Amino acid sequence: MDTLRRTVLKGASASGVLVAALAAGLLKPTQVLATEWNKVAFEAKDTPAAMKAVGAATAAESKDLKLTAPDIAENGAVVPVDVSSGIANTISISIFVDKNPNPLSAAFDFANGALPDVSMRLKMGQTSIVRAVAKTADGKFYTASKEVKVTAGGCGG
Amino acid sequence: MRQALIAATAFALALATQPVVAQNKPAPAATAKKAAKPAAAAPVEEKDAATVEFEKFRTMMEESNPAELFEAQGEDFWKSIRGPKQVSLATSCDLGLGVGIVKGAYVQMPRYFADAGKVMDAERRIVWCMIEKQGFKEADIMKQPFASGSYTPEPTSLVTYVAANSKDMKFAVPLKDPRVKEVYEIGREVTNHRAGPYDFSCNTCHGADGKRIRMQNLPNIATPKGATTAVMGWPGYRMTGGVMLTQQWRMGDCFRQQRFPQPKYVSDTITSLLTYMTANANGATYKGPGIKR
Amino acid sequence: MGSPMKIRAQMKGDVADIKILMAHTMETGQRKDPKTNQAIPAHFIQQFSVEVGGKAVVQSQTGPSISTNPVFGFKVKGAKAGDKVVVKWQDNKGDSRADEATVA
Amino acid sequence: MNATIRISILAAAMIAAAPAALADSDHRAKALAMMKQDFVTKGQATADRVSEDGLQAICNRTGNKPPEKIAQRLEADQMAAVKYPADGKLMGDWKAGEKIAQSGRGFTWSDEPGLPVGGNCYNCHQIAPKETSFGTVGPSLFHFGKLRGNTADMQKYVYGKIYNAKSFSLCSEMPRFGHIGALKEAQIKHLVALLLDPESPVNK
Repeated sequence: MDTLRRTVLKGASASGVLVAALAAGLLKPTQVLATEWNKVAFEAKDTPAAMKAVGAATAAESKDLKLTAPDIAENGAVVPVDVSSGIANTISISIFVDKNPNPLSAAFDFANGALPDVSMRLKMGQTSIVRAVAKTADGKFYTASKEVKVTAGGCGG
Repeated sequence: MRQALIAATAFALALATQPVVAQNKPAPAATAKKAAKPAAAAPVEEKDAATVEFEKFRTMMEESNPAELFEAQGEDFWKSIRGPKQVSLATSCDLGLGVGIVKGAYVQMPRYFADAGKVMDAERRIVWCMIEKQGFKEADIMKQPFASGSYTPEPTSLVTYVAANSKDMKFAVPLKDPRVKEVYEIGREVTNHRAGPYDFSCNTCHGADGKRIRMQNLPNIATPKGATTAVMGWPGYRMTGGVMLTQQWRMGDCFRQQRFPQPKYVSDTITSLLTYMTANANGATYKGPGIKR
Repeated sequence: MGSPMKIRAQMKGDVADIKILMAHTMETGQRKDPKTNQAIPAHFIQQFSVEVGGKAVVQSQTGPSISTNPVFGFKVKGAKAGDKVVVKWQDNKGDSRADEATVA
Repeated sequence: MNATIRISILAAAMIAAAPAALADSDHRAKALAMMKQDFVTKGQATADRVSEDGLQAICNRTGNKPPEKIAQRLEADQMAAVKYPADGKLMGDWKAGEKIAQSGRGFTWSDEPGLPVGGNCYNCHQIAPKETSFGTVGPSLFHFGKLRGNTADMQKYVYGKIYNAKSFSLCSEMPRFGHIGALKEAQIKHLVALLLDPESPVNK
């Protein structure tokens, strides 16, 4: 069985073991998921700091990384975002909202046939650039971004 | 009112992103000669651009509607043995088509229930069953009838489950039943009733075609088209606050904006309004629980 | 223990389309209770994993800016109808939940 | 509602004298009785708000089309109750007026009692061109002063209309903002300026 590569996220050293244990049904979900949450990256106050914390200090713009989001969000509390990478050997994708208090929203590692294609819904406090960062197996980072106009506060409720 | 304001901001933003359209707008000086009417016409076209974007967005949302979570919860409540009398609704509650039958029940309510001696809408019937069949205390249910934060009342989940089981079916409120017709006529009178400090009735906003408050379009509930718009998508998952809300809530919040006092939960007044509106939508296809801004 | 998830998995060609709805408040920690004016503590899913046919396919970390009642969609190549899909999440208060579905 | 209206006796007389308007009275009577039972006080929205006052009763019973003679009589009655400013000045500051026109606050059970009430104007009317989010329940007021001038008579008309629209058209959809004490004298003056001041964006 392939190892799920926890490239963007911390706790990489433990992952191979964990995935094996998980596949074998040895662990309860709490134990499986109790790897280290990347507190530094998620609590970073701006996108450069957050990107640095996931190891993506430099990332090249790429047309092959597609970020789909509405031009105007009807409600900032629920902004649908879809990211798919056409870059060969993409192993992880992370999403940042520049103007959110903590820009990093989510990071995903893909393995065992999972395509680098994810859809999700984000909260956006205000109009902002939404940014996707993809990492390839050889450790290169690529980015794509799009501005989403928000009509009402999502984080304030 | 807040909704209207938010929609307003949305529209302003929409304009900001549409330089071509905005620049083509007739200059105020030009509209002056033709009096005020043409000035009102331009923004209606521009609003459509924002509306189109919102509709695209709404379609994306409907693909995976969190309302399904509440539907699943409601199904669990419906089938489980619960309450002081230790009985399930599935084996005790008649929604009009026979005990336990859920399929198609929602689009045929409000209807008359002989055991209660009343015309009831779906949520009211569910609450009635919870009290009469399962032995829940009315006062407990009345304490917090609407979702707030992470709290979702049981009748809300139940009505979401029941409504989902009428998806793609046609509204068919049994108006031939004179008891239902009577409540329908009373409901029509409720929509006409002007009162309160602002002299508003339901019809002040919802009694004519093509009106809006700020950018919020107002369906005319007297017409089949308007009534269909009004009843479609309820119960609905509200993106603001991330809560599931029902028609009972919607009616109450309309009265709040009308500057009226608060209508009691599952009261005759709400049933009469839902009878009037849903029957006016008879024949239209119900699309299931919706998603609201 | 949290409320059940809704997981839908459907084959489209040779790719399984997986949609996951999670029931979670995803409280940001930045809101105040309007009544007490006290900050409402953050409460959000921090990690989740997706397995298909016994293989871990997605491992995720999330912050509180994921919308209330999160919805995620993934695509998995090489899956087949009948494969079991298992999703597990864990939040910042240590609460967790696991649910499963079958690829249709 | 505190504002008492001196027409309730007349209303009762009119209703008794208008049997044609009573076709739906059975359902209406049932609706009224039902609503009295079903509504409860919440916040400042007291249960008695669901009862009609005399003017509302007439409009409710005539489908908002009262017989002309009665309408004229009652409009005059409402008009007589309009309180014009003692200082004779009817135009305030249009900038303050714009803020009042934007606000939709006031009188709901979720509004805090005692806070200033908004004019709710943009909810229903187009006014200044910059505000593109306006309602269409009422007519457009864009270029109101430019088209009509701002003579003393026009100022008086606008003040009166905002104070009590029912003194011009008995069953107007517009609330009686001054009559019920929602908007204070100074606020109405500001709104008059928003519509009539040549410097107001409404008239540019």
